[in-house]
Amino acid sequence: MNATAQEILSVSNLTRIFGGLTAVRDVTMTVQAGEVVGLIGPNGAGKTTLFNMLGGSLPPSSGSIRFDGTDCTGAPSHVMGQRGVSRTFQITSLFPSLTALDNVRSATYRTTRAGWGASILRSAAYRLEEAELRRKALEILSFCDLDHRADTLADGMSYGEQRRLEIAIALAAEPRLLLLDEPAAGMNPEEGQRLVEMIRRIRARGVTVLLVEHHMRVVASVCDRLVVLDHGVKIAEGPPAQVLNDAEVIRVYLGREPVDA
Amino acid sequence: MLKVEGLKVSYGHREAVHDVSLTVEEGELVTLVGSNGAGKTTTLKAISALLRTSGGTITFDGERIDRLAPHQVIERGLVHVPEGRQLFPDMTVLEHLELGALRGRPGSTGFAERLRWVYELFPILAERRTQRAGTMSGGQQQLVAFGRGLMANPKCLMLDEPTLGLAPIIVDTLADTIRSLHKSGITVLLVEQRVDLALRLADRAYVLETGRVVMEDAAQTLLADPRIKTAYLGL
Amino acid sequence: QQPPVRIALIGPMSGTGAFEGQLGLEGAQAMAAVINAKGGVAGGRKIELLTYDDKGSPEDGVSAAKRAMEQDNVDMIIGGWFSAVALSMKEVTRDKIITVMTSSQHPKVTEEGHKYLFRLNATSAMMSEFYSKAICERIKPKSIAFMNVNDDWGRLELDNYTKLLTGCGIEVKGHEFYNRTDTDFTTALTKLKSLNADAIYVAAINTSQGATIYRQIKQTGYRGKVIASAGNMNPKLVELSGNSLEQVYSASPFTEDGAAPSLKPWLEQYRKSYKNEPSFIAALGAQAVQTLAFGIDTAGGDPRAYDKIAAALKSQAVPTVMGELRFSDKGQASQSIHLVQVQKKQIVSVRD
Amino acid sequence: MAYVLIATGLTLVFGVLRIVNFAHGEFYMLGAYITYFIGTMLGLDYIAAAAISAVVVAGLGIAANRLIFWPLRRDHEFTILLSSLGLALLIANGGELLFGADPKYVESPFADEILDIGTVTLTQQRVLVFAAAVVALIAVYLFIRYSRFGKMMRATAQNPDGAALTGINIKLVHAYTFALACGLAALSGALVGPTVMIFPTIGNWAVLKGFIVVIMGGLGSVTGALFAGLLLGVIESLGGGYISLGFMEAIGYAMIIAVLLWRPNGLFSTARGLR
Amino acid sequence: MNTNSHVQSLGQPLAVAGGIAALAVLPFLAGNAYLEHLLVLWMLYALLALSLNIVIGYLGELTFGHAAFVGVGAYTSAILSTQLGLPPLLGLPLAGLVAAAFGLVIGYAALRVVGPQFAILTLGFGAILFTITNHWVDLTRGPMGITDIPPMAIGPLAFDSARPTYYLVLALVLATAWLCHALVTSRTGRAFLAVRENAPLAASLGINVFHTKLLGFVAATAIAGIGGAIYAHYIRVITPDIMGVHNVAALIIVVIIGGRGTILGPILGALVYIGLLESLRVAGPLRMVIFAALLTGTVVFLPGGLVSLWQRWRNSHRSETAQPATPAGLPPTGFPSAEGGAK
Ligand SMILES: Nc1ncnc2c1ncn2[C@@H]1O[C@H](COP(=O)(O)OP(=O)(O)OP(=O)(O)O)[C@@H](O)[C@H]1O
Ligand SMILES: Nc1ncnc2c1ncn2[C@@H]1O[C@H](COP(=O)(O)OP(=O)(O)OP(=O)(O)O)[C@@H](O)[C@H]1O
Ligand SMILES: [Mg+2]
Ligand SMILES: [Mg+2]
Repeated sequence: MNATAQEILSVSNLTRIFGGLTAVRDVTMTVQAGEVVGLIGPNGAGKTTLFNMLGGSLPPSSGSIRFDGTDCTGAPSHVMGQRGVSRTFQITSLFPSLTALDNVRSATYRTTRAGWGASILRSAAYRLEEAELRRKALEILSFCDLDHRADTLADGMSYGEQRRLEIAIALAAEPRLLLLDEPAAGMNPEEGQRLVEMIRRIRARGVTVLLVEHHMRVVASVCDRLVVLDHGVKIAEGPPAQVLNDAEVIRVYLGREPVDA
Repeated sequence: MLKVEGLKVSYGHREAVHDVSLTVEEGELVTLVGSNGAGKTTTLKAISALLRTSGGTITFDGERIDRLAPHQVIERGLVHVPEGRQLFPDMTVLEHLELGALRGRPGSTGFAERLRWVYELFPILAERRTQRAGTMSGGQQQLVAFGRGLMANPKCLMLDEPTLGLAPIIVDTLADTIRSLHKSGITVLLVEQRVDLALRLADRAYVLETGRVVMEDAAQTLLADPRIKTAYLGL
Repeated sequence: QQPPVRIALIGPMSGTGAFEGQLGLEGAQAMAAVINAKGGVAGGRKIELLTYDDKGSPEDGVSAAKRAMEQDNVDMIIGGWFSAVALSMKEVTRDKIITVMTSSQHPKVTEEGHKYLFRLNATSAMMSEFYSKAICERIKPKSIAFMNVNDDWGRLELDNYTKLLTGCGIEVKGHEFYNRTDTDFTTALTKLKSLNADAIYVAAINTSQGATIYRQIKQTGYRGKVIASAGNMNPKLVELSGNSLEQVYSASPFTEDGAAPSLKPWLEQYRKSYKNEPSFIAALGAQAVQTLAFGIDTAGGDPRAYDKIAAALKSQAVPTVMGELRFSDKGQASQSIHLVQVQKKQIVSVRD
Repeated sequence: MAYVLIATGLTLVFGVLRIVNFAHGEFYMLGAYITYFIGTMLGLDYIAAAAISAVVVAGLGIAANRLIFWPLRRDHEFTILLSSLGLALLIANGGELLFGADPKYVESPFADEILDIGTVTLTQQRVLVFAAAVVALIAVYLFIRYSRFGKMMRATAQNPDGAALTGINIKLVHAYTFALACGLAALSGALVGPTVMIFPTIGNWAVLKGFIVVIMGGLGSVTGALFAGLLLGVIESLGGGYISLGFMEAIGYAMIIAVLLWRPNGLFSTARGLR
Repeated sequence: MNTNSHVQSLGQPLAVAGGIAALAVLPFLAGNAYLEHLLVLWMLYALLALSLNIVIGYLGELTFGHAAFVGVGAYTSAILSTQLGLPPLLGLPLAGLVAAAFGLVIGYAALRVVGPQFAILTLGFGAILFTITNHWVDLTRGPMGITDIPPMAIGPLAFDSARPTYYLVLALVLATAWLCHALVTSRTGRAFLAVRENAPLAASLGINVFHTKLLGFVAATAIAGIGGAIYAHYIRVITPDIMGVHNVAALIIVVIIGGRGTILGPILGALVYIGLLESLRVAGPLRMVIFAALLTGTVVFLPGGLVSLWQRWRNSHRSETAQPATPAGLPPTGFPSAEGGAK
């Protein structure tokens, strides 16, 4: 990549051990601002575990994480959120009994300011912010093709819709780095294409994306660079065309030639 | 073998499946495709009695099953591997497989045989047999759910997105398994978002849109249908 | 047919005090029946008792009293089984309606002396003065330990008796307080037993707690004397305690062999209507009805002539099932107290 | 020690059905009363009366489940909690009406028989309570851990939909769980009855004590209930020697606070669900 | 887009104004002091239930300790006025402050756990406060309770009877209702709901789950303390029983039967609770049995509380397409959008 590009995330020698099992072992990697990086690997390779550590919900056993120039190793989830790391979860995670619109509105905590006090007094700043917020929330919903579902409870949506709502929630926080854990799971190839478009537009908004995904078409068409994990160890890294043709990657992960990368 | 006629299902006030009719003949592999929210999962849940129908009939082996409880449906050999895995987070992999075999009585010779077969298919399950399911990775959990369904010795297997979250190499294994199940005479109703894969595996297919069946044909024919190509295969 | 005199009876009818509340209610109803059978009060008006549940809580007591006065328009009120209820209720009824408080022993109830407020039960001070003498002279333990309920009454008992009994040379070896909600007392009793006192004094109002304590005293293997607090011996307690109350003393204003003329008809009526044995608490209920009936009759027959009734009650002796009652200017009754003992599962009065 | 039996029932119902059952203490109360009535009215001996009472109350538990908890199973936990509060009020006040407010005493041949063990004096009844609790608990533990039905209970506990799809008759599991829990509650009522007096509101306090034990041991953990119950029993009886009885009740709570601050999920728990 | 919010934006303020006006004239319709007394109780319970609802409804955590904070407030003001002779008017805010201080300490410890564990922890702290109140006789007079508490007074205006007290509590209820409304229509309130719905997700969005819960808990306890103080000066006797399980249960019943997570719910719940219990007095010994049966029945047939009746009615009167499926039992928060209300 561009040598002058700013490094937004750097992970060094990150390790996580569960009992006797080392889920992530000594992983070192960096992500440049504005990049879309794919993280792939067989089931149980440690991708979600790595995400959990980046998102702050799981403290690393050893190693360090730097985000945007500050050391974030072991910082709790809400601190990472405040600093601008948003994520989706592999197992669908929403605010189930709120409507889609309220799901998105609840997610704007990081960027809104007018709190309880302002609301009690109904100050001008409050009214302005709320109106703007509603507009923005609707915009994000339509960005994720969910504007027709604004008043539906998250609980009552189909699987695929819920996955898109998750992305909408993560986007509403206006993150600098977005961690997507298998966003295309449960989408058909056509919907996968639309997701690719969406991720491109997300990048165009200036958001850096780290993507875990098993749909090779999605990965191949949207990622600038891939990192491959196997048994917690980084086994390959590089542009998709190269990585997806790597013999080792094919052996442990793809099983055959990639579909059409 | 499985016959659904005029199925209607509602969530509260809202009807999600309006009119679905489909048949799966004995030994057939039928797939149900449709975009997000079309009502595929809802249809399967209604068949396995997890949801109450509000209209229409479901028959299995010539018997009405739409007023039975889920466990009664399974007793008849109609087994559902659900969307979202539905595991028991604090129970071990082995315990899942044992419970899956409720229909076939764990301890019987059939049980040991099936267990060996499932372990052979997915060695990771054997390796992790005492791990609690809740601590497994997403894809590993998907395999547990699939294995649990196989343990029930089904006559007819309903699979709701079985490849969800699986690495490509495992998707292949799974597809092979489904193919061989089909060959061995087990009836399969498959819901799958990898439409290309599903259509390649299946004999026949139904296309579902907003709670209605809009197309029905041999899988090969649909695979070539331009409408399917643009709407589902993203080509 | 003249309209009845309507009297509200406010007491704990549910919850932990329900049994005691029920006994009081039974006593009052039996007495009302006796009076009504004889033609009622004020030349032919029947007594009608309306019951209100206060659940033992001040808030419910206040609500019940307000309802009785404002909504149901009763003529008079009987109430105040629990002190906290009595104390909040007396502010509601203050100077508005004749109110007879029954078993509450809290000194504050009659401290100020509201115009229309009367209280039947003897205060702790009155009881202990009598009972301590009996303990010193008749029961004569060398040393004593206390097992008292943790409330104002239990604490007052401890203070009073410690003073009075040390005064006559009895050594006080220690005490334990228990809560009104406790159900098991073994640990505390084991501790008391280890003090090796000659006698254990038990201050328990609640029948079931009392019975449990008496049984458990025996179950811990204690072989010394047991002394029951004054005013808290009743047939149910004896029944529940098995043999553990045998020979145990108590003091009570109520005995079945009393000489009051109204006692017998009431006892008969009570036994006829209820399966419980007549008890002190039931007698307090009867006394309350008698007091009000007497007040109405001597004041000229108008149950709303509160000033007259109050004056009459304060100036004359009121004949009741427990003998003649005299009220002080502040409305406090003085009861005559007797020593009683459990003999062969019967409560009998011990007279010299 | 009797808390242990109550706590086990609570933990089962919570673990399997996710119900915080406030009415559990009322089944304990019913157990004691039914033992009393069978003893006094039918003249059966104590042991037989206790056994019949456990069976009858188990049946009542099934009925309560069918009428209230089963229809509400998909509702929010607070709703279910409120329904159990309502049921508790109903049984306690209904009991007051039916049985009378006066306290009663359950006669047992073991109640007043004193055993001197070293420096401790115990009644046979207390030894019986202890022994019965330990035996019942071990049985329940083995049942849940290893029996087929026990596994079905755990599966239902952790994921009812998944259980249904595995072929488990979850309605039956619910019913049996209630029967077992209520039977245990009744048994402890029958056992504790002769050591105290019974009256219609005893369930109130029993359930609170039960909750302390359940939470301290770890929700849904049967072993946890056993150990926490023993611990609480020992500490209360030791503590009683040094601390005034008045503060005794607070000790249980202080313990649970200490335990939870140290191990937020209880002594024997790592996650949710019945184990 | 959502046609209904326009209807609400016109209808809602009108309905609220009408409701307030009705509440204001109620005492004049009551007719006697007893009914006025019941109105006071209604408002007191509504106030306490609204505060509890912040924890139960908006944070989604069950607390069994709420009655203890009511007690702390009641005792604070009672002790200040009887022993130090402080005017009750000063005691009111102090009661809120002291209760909030207790809430802060207890919440800080207890909010480390969630769900049933949290509920039992709060029960434990409540029981400990109860025990202390019961035994610290020098300060609280123990089980004897504090008697002769002077009535509330603002200058020459004494709240020594039901009617003025009613207006005082009504004002507090309305203020609290506004506080709650402002909460859920603010960033803070949305954080509350996010934490209730899915704490890990909320955290990943930058919300400090612990602080959010602590804020809600302390706010709730402060209001509870104020409510307790008013109670003390109105009933004029308090005993440790105010902290007991019965009051804990009563408040929970009020919130859930009314409809948790809504503003109208706790107010309606309090009305039904007080109204039902008082009108059932005619049933004599059957009173509590009937009450319990009605309570249980209502829960089984109306799991979402009384406000869900309204939601059901609205569902059946709305066009199918505009209406999202509302699963029975969980009333959505039910607030008009903030800007809809403000315009
Ligand atoms: N809490 C835990 N306790 C024990 N083992 C765990 C725990 N969490 C994860 N593991 C194990 O760590 C390994 C890595 O899991 P992880 O979820 O990170 O995999 P993944 O790469 O996301 O896989 P998938 O593609 O299937 O989602 C797996 O073998 C899993 O079983
Ligand atoms: N629990 C529920 N409550 C209310 N509505 C629901 C619920 N579950 C599903 N629906 C609605 O029913 C419709 C069909 O959903 P279903 O889950 O059957 O779709 P699907 O075809 O399986 O989609 P996907 O491919 O995304 O899984 C959707 O519109 C969805 O919003
Ligand atoms: Mg993963
Ligand atoms: Mg689906």
